[in-house]
Amino acid sequence: MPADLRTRIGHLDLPSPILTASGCAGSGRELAQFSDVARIGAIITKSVTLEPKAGNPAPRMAETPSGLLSSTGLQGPGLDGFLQRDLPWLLSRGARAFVSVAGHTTREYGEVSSRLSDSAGVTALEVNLGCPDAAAAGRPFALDAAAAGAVVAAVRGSTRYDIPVFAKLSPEVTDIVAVARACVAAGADGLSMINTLPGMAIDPVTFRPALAGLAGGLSGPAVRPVAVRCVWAVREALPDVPIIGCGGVRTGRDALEFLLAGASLVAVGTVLFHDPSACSRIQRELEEELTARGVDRVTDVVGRAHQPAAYAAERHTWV
Amino acid sequence: MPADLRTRIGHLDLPSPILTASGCAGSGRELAQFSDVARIGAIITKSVTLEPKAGNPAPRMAETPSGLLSSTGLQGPGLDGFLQRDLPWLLSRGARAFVSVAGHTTREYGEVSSRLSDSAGVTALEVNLGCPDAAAAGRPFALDAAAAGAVVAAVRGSTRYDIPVFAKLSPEVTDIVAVARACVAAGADGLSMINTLPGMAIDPVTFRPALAGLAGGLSGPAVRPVAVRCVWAVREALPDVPIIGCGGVRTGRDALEFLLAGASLVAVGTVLFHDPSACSRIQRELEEELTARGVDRVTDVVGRAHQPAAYAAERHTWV
Amino acid sequence: MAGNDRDGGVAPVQVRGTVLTVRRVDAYVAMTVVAPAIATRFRPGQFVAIAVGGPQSGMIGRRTFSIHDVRPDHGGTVEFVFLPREPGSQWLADCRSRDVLDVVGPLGRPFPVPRDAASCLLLGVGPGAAPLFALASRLAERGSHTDYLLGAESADRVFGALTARRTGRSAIIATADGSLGARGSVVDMLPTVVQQARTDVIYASAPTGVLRSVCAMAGRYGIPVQALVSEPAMICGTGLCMGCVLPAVGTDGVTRMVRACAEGPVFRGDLVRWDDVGTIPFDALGAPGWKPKQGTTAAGERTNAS
Amino acid sequence: MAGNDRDGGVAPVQVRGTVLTVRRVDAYVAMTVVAPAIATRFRPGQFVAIAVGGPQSGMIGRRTFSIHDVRPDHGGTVEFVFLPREPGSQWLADCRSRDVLDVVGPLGRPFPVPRDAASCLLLGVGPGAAPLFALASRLAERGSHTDYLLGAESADRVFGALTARRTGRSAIIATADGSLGARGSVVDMLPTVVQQARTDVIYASAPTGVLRSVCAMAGRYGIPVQALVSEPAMICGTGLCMGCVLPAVGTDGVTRMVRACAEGPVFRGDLVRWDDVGTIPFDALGAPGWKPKQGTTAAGERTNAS
Ligand SMILES: Cc1cc2nc3c(=O)[nH]c(=O)nc-3n(C[C@H](O)[C@H](O)[C@H](O)COP(=O)(O)OP(=O)(O)OC[C@H]3O[C@@H](n4cnc5c(N)ncnc54)[C@H](O)[C@@H]3O)c2cc1C
Ligand SMILES: Cc1cc2nc3c(=O)[nH]c(=O)nc-3n(C[C@H](O)[C@H](O)[C@H](O)COP(=O)(O)OP(=O)(O)OC[C@H]3O[C@@H](n4cnc5c(N)ncnc54)[C@H](O)[C@@H]3O)c2cc1C
Ligand SMILES: Cc1cc2nc3c(=O)[nH]c(=O)nc-3n(C[C@H](O)[C@H](O)[C@H](O)COP(=O)(O)O)c2cc1C
Ligand SMILES: Cc1cc2nc3c(=O)[nH]c(=O)nc-3n(C[C@H](O)[C@H](O)[C@H](O)COP(=O)(O)O)c2cc1C
Ligand code: FES
Ligand code: FES
Repeated sequence: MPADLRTRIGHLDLPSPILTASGCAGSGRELAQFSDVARIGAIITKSVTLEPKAGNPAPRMAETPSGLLSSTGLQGPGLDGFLQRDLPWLLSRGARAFVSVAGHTTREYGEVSSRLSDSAGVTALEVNLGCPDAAAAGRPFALDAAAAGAVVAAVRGSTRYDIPVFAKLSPEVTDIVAVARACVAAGADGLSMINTLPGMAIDPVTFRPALAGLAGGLSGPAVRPVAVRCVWAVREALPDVPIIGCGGVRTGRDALEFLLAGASLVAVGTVLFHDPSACSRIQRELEEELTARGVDRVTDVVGRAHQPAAYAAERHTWV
Repeated sequence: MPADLRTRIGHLDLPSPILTASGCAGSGRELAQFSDVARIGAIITKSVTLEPKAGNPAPRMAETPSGLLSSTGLQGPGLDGFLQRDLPWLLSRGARAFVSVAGHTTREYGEVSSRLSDSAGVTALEVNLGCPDAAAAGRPFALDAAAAGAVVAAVRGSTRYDIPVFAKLSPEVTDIVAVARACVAAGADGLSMINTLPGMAIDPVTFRPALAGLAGGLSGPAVRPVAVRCVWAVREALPDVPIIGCGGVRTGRDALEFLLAGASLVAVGTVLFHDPSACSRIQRELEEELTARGVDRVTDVVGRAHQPAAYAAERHTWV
Repeated sequence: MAGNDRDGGVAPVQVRGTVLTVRRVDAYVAMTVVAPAIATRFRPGQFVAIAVGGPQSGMIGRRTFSIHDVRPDHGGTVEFVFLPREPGSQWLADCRSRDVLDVVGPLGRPFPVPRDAASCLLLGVGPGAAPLFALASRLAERGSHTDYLLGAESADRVFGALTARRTGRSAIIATADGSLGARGSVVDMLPTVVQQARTDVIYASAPTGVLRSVCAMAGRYGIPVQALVSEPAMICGTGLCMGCVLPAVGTDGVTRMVRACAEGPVFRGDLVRWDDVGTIPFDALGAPGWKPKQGTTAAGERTNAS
Repeated sequence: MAGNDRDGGVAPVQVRGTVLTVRRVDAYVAMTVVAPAIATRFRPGQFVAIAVGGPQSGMIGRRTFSIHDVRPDHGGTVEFVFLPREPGSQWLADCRSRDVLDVVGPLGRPFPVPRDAASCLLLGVGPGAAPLFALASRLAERGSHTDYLLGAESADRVFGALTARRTGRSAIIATADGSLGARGSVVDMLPTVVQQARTDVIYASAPTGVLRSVCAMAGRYGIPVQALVSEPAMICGTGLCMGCVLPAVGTDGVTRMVRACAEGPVFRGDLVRWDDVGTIPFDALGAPGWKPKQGTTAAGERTNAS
């Protein structure tokens, strides 16, 4: 019998632990050409801001070894556009929407969350703490435990009690566990990690930074070990808080790695640009990996790497 | 005429800006089978500790996408072994030795530096600040500006004035510029960045962390954008401090990227495991890249990316 | 599944296509891949996005190439043409017959074809000429005349000169080094050509700088342009990454940042703000400091209504 | 350059070798590469380290394979044998004749060959058998007898059974599923075999667990073992990365963490601390809490002195 991928987080029931990462699945429509969005665990939407945003100028992207450097600047239709066009479309297709919330002030986060929470069909919120904090000279909220906690408190306070709130953390900090604790203390129901790592590339032809925005965010398989380490460390410190693991997931085996490290859900981002049907494929591969190891339910492996070795501790890979 | 790779840092004259990164060139002997060590800018040695160290148990390494996760635990012969065997060998081959210094206490760093500085043939010191600080529950010195500064002050104070001291920084911090400033204030003549990023991999067969040491350091081309960003940011803040750029350099073009971002010297690490003759090849490729762009001296491009576009700002890559 | 979600076309598919042939054509490589589902959906101007480097590839981005031709053999094949240059296209050039590629297509908005016969100028620079020949056939079916204006650095980079001369009403070639046709750029030749051919509409596929000049010039003559943009490089080609944006005016007069892969790659030349490519114009929807006006929607789907 | 830097051999070289043939041999792939500089330096037990995945490969580590055979044709070729399994070896298996590989070799300490004729047992499990046949030829030149004891999971994974039967004085096969030879492991068969063959020395190439058992058993019979280790995976193969360490006792009685690639891969079986593989023994030089004793040097070069 194939392994059961159904996952329950609090009172949410999802058909699979595989999600799309914020900002990497378009408005859902683009993805739907390649994967049935109703069968993916949930779609984490592009971060929604109050007003429409034109984003950053091009070039916005540079390919790096096994990774991608990007700086889109949260281009999007704004809250009204999202509510009028994107959310209804996702719901019409039977998809579950984890709506990512962004802002430049704690107030903006609260306002967006409150209006989202009044709309039918929002399954959960993810708080993108990677945005520049207007009150701290543009330093991202995620870099400071207190600032991150304040945003989470504002969102939690403006959101219907039955909509879980996940706080999305950045790996660019000396102590990610401290930020995680602050978010949980402020009311986060779960944590999501990681956002992109700050990075930069220089164009050897122009001798200038490759991106118009100078720096960008590094994502893709290159960052996976960093993400797994963050998930592991936070799970070790806060074993009861559900985690969305994210960063460079390319295969079912990569998803398994995050689950073992302590994530209950796994989001796929950059790899969708490489393989637009990655979500369905990864779901299938994960099911196969689990089934091959005699695991009945995906929930049985969550955090398993924190326990003693499950199988032959010694590997004989070549006989 | 081919571009001139000679580089002068303070009073040091090096035939090329290409170095080997600490811990990645064996004792020099292994590398010498594939590249002429006298023609490389300098060999940055494995970090030298006071006593011999057996290092960490195996498995010590896991391959990750375009990267490597490692945890060797500074295995090495200790200071006596280094002075008796490794340093004389490097000198006999005409190599320049940048000796990397490690310790668990500020005192140990000072002691190793002082004895190294008494030995003939040390060209420069690099202070590996990635070691766990015994006085701070094993938190690496590099994560704390004050702790890092204290180590640098101890090394600078124990070292002959004519031996430059480079402080090697970790990218695992919220604000690398603050740590850089503290090191320079404490007397560092230059900075070296980056050390590895903390990372982790889980073995999908044993369901346990892939490395015996659980976490490890991520290196290789995967981390290059992170390293370039660090070099850029520090150069922007401290334009007069010489920088050794390091992290995922694979080709002459990658080396050029670091130079443009503001590094005066470029160290090659993990890629040596993939291509043991990488240093000679990268030197050749760098010379070619510069020559093709009509650059006469490598020193002319250092930090160039901080200035307006040098060449056609618009790229037509496909005609 | 989402049959008609995309502007003016059927949905693309992702297939594993077997390489049929890899041929050298002057400086170019022409590659034919068996991909019936793409071939049957194809309309001229559309492109494919190909994964490069094999299963453990360090190259995350797809490489995009205009479809040069489709043929019915083997159920349907797709041909594209490229210059092997950097690692991605080099890897592709090293593929051999029977290798299997991961191909997504057909992608993007095709060239719109006029209902009635017209005098059409097909302008292509370098590999940009590749998508023009399938378009020419389509145009010919509707009784239109096609004139060609092809350019490149040098003779070996002029793609399709022979075909253009054989099938076009006229075919002018310009090379930067004068090794084939006139010495100079297609932009220099444009005024003469449109006059002699009494051009009604220009189809142009060239680097952005050339498109800008062509659109400016055509604007002065009042000739509409359909421009196929192929810069900046596309990471996904499928509209997911938001990397390939340029500023374009919608029919409502509002400027939006639109994706070259999804809203393009073919744009009405007068709607692209060529001089502002690489910037966010201050009056673009959602630009810093921008304030919403009555009746402005953030949706970009009308940008290309023609 | 550094002609004799490495213990007991000439320096390795890095070459671009053209693939001559890729053959299937039961479950294995046997690949022959033109590499005269490696072929002429080779001594049995040495290995090659190969870069996999092409120029933009995401795979940083080399893949290491024991050299199976060298031949004089084309100036010198090297053959190795492997199971295509995970991405690296799979990529290699997909290479074809005329592809070019980046190969470093010959690497590592070869099997020491006794001066005088002796009764030698060659024990190999799975692909571990590959390096034993070149050793057998060397031994035969010195007048030694060779007996084989080969094992694997199943018949198609027993490498070299035919050659062993043809060229060995005796050849015993054991498979886990009994599909060839006796059912069981080579360890089960060892006591009988060494008794019947009056074995003077054992050459063993197998997974670490098997080597541990073989060395324990041989120790009881007082038979020296030369053991070729091939775990853990080697990242560089050239001694640079310090990844492939295991604890071994030097002739001075001090335990050191030695590199399987540089100090091995062939070790005197009684000097490896098999039960402590995967740990840092508390008494290893430089282990946590370790204190220097008079006269102990950190150099590991005498570990393998035999
Ligand atoms: C819609 C469309 C159609 C195209 N059709 C064709 C075609 O028919 N034939 C053809 O030869 N080419 C075509 N191109 C261009 C082609 O996609 C790129 O040249 C190709 O990706 C280059 O791949 P590469 O592997 O050689 O270089 P890469 O390895 O991709 O890149 C090398 C460097 O060049 C940059 N780069 C790559 N492509 C571009 C670009 N287009 N603009 C600016 N920088 C770039 C990369 O970011 C990288 O830094 C088309 C592009 C688009 C968007
Ligand atoms: C000295 C030596 C000689 C060898 N000779 C042969 C030979 O002749 N024939 C042969 O088939 N194999 C041989 N091997 C083993 C061979 O190197 C590995 O099996 C090979 O690297 C596997 O590559 P892969 O691409 O299939 O798997 P990879 O893609 O390399 O790896 C998949 C996973 O397996 C792990 N892995 C790979 N190799 C090993 C290993 N040896 N031990 C534990 N984990 C590993 C990797 O870390 C990775 O996590 C030898 C190894 C050594 C050290
Ligand atoms: C192009 C792009 C756009 C992104 N946009 C957002 C966003 O709007 N909000 C957000 O929280 N994260 C955003 N991210 C971060 C991803 O959701 C994810 O955290 C990160 O990329 C790591 O995962 P990956 O390696 O699977 O992409 C974006 C990433 C990329 C590459
Ligand atoms: C196996 C290994 C051992 C290392 N040992 C040291 C060391 O002893 N001291 C040090 O400062 N850095 C050490 N480093 C870090 C490298 O010097 C370098 O900073 C880092 O790996 C990034 O560069 P790279 O991507 O080129 O390897 C080591 C790295 C690796 C992979
Ligand atoms: S290339 Fe990704 S959105 Fe256009
Ligand atoms: S494999 Fe790198 S030291 Fe042995």
